[in-house]
Amino acid sequence: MNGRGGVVRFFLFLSLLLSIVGCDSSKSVADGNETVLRGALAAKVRGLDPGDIGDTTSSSVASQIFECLYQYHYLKRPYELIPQLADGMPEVSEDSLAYTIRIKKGVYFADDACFGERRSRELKADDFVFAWKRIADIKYVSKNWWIFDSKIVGLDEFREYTKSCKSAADVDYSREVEGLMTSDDYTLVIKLKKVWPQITYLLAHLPSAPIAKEAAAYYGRDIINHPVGTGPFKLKKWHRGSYLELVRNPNFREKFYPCEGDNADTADGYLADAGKRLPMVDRILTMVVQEDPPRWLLFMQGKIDSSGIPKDNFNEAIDQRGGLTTEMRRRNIHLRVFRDPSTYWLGFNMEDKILGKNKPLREAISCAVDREKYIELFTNNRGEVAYGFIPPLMKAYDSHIKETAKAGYDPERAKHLVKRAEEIYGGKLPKLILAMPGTDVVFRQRGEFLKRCFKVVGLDVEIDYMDWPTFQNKIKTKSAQMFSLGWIADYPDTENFLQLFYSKNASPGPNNFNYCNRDFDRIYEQVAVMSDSAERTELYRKAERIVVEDCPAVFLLHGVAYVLCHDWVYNYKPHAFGYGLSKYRRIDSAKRSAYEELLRAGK
Amino acid sequence: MSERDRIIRKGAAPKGRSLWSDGFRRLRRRKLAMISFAIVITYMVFTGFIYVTELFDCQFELTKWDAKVGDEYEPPSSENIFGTDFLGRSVLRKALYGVKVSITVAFWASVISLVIGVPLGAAAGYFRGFVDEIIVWLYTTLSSIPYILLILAFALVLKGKAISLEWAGLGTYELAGITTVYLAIGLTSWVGICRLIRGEVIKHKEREYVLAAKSYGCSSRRIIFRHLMPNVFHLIIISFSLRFVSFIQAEVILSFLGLGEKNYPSWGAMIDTARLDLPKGYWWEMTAATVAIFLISLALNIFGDALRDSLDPKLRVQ
Amino acid sequence: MSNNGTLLTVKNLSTYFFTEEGIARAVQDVSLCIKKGKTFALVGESGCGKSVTALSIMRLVPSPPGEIVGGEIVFGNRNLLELSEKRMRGIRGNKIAIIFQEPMTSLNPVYTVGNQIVEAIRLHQRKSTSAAWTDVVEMLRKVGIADPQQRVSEYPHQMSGGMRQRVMIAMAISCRPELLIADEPTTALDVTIQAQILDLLDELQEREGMSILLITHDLGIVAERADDIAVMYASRIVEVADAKQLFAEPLHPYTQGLLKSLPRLGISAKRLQTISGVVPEPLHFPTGCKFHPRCPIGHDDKRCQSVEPKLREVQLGRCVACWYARGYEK
Amino acid sequence: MTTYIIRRLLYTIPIVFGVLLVTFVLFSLVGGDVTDQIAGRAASIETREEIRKEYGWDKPLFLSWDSQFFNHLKNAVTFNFGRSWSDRELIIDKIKRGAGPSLSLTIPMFLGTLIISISLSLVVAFLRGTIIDVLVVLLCVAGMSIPFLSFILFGQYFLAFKWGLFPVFFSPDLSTAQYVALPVLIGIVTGLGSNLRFYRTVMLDEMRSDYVRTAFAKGLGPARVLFKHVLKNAMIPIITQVVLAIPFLFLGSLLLERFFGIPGLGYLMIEAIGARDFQVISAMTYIGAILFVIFNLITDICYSIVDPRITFE
Repeated sequence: MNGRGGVVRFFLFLSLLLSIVGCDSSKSVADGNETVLRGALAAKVRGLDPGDIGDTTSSSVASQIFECLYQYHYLKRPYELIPQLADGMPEVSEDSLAYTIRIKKGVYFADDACFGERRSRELKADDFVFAWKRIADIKYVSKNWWIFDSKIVGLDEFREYTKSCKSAADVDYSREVEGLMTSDDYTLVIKLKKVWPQITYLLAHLPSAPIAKEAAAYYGRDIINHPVGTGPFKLKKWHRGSYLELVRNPNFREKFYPCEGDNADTADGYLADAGKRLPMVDRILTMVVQEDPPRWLLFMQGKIDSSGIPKDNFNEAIDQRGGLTTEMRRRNIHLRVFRDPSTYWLGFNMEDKILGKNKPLREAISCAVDREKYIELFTNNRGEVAYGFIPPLMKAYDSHIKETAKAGYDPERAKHLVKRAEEIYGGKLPKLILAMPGTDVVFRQRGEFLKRCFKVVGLDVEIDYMDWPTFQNKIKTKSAQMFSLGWIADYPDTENFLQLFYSKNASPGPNNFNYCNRDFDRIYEQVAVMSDSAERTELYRKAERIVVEDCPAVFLLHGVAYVLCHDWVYNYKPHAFGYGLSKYRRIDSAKRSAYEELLRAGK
Repeated sequence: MSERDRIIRKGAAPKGRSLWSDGFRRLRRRKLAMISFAIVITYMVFTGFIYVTELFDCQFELTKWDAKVGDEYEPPSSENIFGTDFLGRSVLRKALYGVKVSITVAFWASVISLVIGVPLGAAAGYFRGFVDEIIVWLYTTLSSIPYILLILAFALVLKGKAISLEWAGLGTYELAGITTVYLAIGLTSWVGICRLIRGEVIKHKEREYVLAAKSYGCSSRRIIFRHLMPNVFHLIIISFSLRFVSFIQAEVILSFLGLGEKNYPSWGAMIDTARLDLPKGYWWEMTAATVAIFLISLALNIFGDALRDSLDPKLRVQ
Repeated sequence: MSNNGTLLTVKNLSTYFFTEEGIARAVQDVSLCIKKGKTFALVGESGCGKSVTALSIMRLVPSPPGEIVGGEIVFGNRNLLELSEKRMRGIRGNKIAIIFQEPMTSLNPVYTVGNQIVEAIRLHQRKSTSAAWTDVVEMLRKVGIADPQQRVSEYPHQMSGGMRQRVMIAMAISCRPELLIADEPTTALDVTIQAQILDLLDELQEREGMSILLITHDLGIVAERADDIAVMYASRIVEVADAKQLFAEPLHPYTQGLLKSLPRLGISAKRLQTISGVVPEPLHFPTGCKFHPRCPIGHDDKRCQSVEPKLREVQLGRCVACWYARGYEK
Repeated sequence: MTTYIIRRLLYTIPIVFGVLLVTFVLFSLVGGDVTDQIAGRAASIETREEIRKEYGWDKPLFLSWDSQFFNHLKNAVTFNFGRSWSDRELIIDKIKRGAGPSLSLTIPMFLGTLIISISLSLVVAFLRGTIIDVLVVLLCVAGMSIPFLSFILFGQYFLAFKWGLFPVFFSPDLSTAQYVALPVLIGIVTGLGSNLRFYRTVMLDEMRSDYVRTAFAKGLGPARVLFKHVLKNAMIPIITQVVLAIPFLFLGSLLLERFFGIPGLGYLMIEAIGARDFQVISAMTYIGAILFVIFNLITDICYSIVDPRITFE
């Protein structure tokens, strides 16, 4: 049969047609003169209700919308608390049990439908009381009850009371709590059950942000999608799992860029905008990009303003001496390096039959891990070897801990210790299991590396990879033998680390190691009620030495963060407790366009 | 039936040859199919080889996948054909070891789906009535659930569960990694084979030889296994050679999604790793895994097609 | 042979199938000559190449693997094998039409029969749709379908086999072809219907004055209907004659065998004779005369076993391909 | 016809029941308890009990009017899936939100694959046995043998990273057509192999039918035979393939959406898997199954339109 030409011609036509349909003219979004801050998040935002926020990603967004009583000074180091919604620092009673806090006048919530005709309303002391009672309300099942748990007079009783209520609607919020009173609309009086020096830090912690009753009533459960705060920005659009758009809150009070900072800040240009009214950008566009490679590419294309450096692109950005590569310089990209208040470790479950009673074994494991190599491989040297749990950023950091710690990397000692461990165990050691809180390649590579380290000294360790929920479950039920985890301080007080080793905090509490040491507990109980002093710092160090001696974990590293930002972003000073900082940023749109020009020319 | 078909069939099937010997005679003439078959066999033999070395704890250079053979991220060279990975291990050896995971998963998944699918399909087709309705309901229900969701659901749910085999004197067995994967695939993929067998059995049930067997009083089980099964067996074989590919690919995707083998190299895990390596220009791990999967899939596809063409003249595609 | 009164001449036609198993020589060196208004019968066992010959004339041999490798087909001074595909399409269904063996499957199940016939008419004749539909009804009536008005809008599956064959015939004659090829038109039908269909063909031939190439394996039905007969065996024509002569005096041993296997009225044979052995496959033809393994005369003959006899004219208008055929030595 | 449809609808009831049973057994019984993850750090036993109460996990599993299974049925039938425990958003809202992006990815992908593979398959079926046909078939098989992941990775790396022909990732300022272009292209390329091969087989089966010979014998040209006669007959297997693929369009593409950050249902699934958010997975499974059952019915109705031989008796 001939005549195939017709069919072939027909097909050619069809493919031509398809290719025409396939092309699409692109639209570009007109910007005008408004300035836009563009960022990317590595995880999705779960909800924007401060009372229930438990993850850093959601906090970083919600903190642009909500404010707390106190905040950290943007420029001063070491980190220092200053009033935000409060009018001055709290007045503390003689016995340190009563705090009187005055609240700024003239602070308004952002306009929202929940306020009805009035559109908005002034912030009152009651809004704090409401927010905290809500966290106590068991029907609300907040993740943040740990903040107030057995701390404020009457709040635990309030929680007891809510347990007796049938449903969430039955809870009567007008029920008084003795420790949370308002003497007038602008004064909040807090009474504590026991001395709690860290309270001011927690009053700067996002879950303590005030909530308007109206919003909670109007939106009910849906409040997670409708944040109503007093902050510099308000939510315009939130396409879950994809991007968020925040815009300037027109009701935001007059607030100005700080006029004083560290010595170097003037030279670094962080004080150029001193005294200017905040916020300095009109819009914040935040994308959710969970994969590293595309996020990096978006940054390189100038689509987002600042970015961390993915491990895999580190060499592209940073040269051998730790400075920016010429390519980065050509693109006018700036580098900011700062310490994280973090420590990462491989924890032991001290209640485990094999590990708990076998200190040489724990030490052997600790001695087996090549921290330097680990830091090099998985963080590109963005970390410092850890010997104890207090990160160098903290005031209580003990630079001599290295000398006291005996379980640093030493494979020869490890081999020796393994022998002793076998003697104690009474025979060949069984296979140990290390739980990894993730199943993806990042964790797998770490696991493979660790496995090899252990193999070198003659330890047989199996890596068990699991998703985060399973991992948490294992830890809470004390069924993990060894686990890879870390801690980032919530506030700049070492107490935050110490509580992780307090025996009464054992699982399901934060003491995942189920570590129990009388001496340590005594010190902890002592320091918990002390306010900052040289004596307290010394006790902190002593407590750390006790822990290090017992070796309940392989301390791996303290994080060091590298952040890159484009030259059109001003006032990008790194901050270890960096929430709600977008208001300080300034954007130079002209420079951004110049970068696009540069990219086009480079092609 | 056109004249041409008749000619071809006449030419190909001289009288007195069985379906099988005739099929294999035809198969042998296809060079491509035989090369493919050789590749499939090589993969199988290699899997067996890895198992044997592990059983007897022998060490061969080629199976030492976790040995450091060079620097980190060495590009391919004559020494290391596919370069090295982030710990300086040979990517080639990892890819070779991955054969074991893939073949094991595909093999057990096949066995499980056969063990479930064939008897159910045969019973449904042979007994009809209530039995049929229940079985059809079961597989219609399962096939209504999107396949990938079903596999994922099974894999998720099975992960970390322990199966008690105390009654068999084997103790409890924790489901981990690879076991989860083939159980999930096997438990979800018997539907296709069950449907196929049911249809064929219904068709054959009315044939004379079955009626004859019935007439001289064969038991149902005997009829099913001695008379019906041999007549639909070639369909099972064909279906499986083609399904094997999809099992291998399913394993890759599950591993990639973090539900598969993690303590040993597998192709899915290698691709997952390579996902991060690729933007850095480390293309070899990705390539090695892709080539390994491509080869076996291609071989199985071609071989399966050829097998179908040779054994099932009705389905012949010129 | 004179051109006078000749409609179609096939000369040395060879059609091979190139299969994986080897070359199947389905038609070799076939020549025949169909006269205007006459019926030419091509007879042979199934698989001997009759249908392929018919398809070759229509140039419908499935390609690949089939291919017409040589010869010419002259139709009205034109060699069909040299025509462009487009010109050939103008002839197919228009000047030469064909009816196939399987009426059950030869119609498209998803279109009404009317639709399918209209398609043929509108393709070759400049007619409006409504005129074509009138034609269709007319055609259906002609082929003896009752109630054609209704039937046009029916689907093939709603009709019986005989009806469908009638529809096929209606479709074939809808453009008044000069040659109608009927490829085993009755094989798939009941015996009673067979006769009806064959009678219909006769009747139509008379009325329309067309030639028919009747392809069949059944010598019985050819006897009263054909004017000329060619017998085919294993890809070659082994004997050509007019009908009377052939039945009276078959020259080729194969023809003789065929005739002996026919039941005849008035002759009381105890049992019918059969030809022993089987038809050879196109891929495994024997050497020499292809009939020699089954031939009662030549199966031991060296010449028959090694050299294939050509079709030779042994008497006026009679050609045979056999070394032993009478008159050859003359 | 109406009675047929009603009967078919009734027949779907046991199937839907079966699906619900399977999802319930899988996720509620075997899946395990997720209370701890909801409770957050340092949660007390009371908090966990409260959570169990809130989600109804304290009720009996079966055999009660207020059992978990019965509520599962009730909620599924009314499409009230409750809130996801990982972020307390209404599950139905999540699904509604994801459907748009998923469909904007899967529909062009599906149509593209369909049109290209069907028209190519006609051409190839017509050219069967020629070198072009053999090459196309080999290419198809080769294409089918390359893992999907490799296609995505290499596609993203070369076409987007290296050559900058497409955006690498979803971004809110891009028009849908822009961010969807590359994943659609990759989807089409990967789907082409198996589809083309399937349609080619279907077409070839039809091409060998006797009516095709009849059509040629009428003097019809190949295009007419292919598009009028063959295509309509091939519609039945095509319809089965096509209509039954439609429900899957709603589920999006797990891997493509993950790689290109398209906030569709596939992405939702991946997240739900990572977070063990079984309620989301169960809801998606259920909706997928419902769609599948509905489209199964539509398939049958389509058959009757295409094939006059099929009637609803």
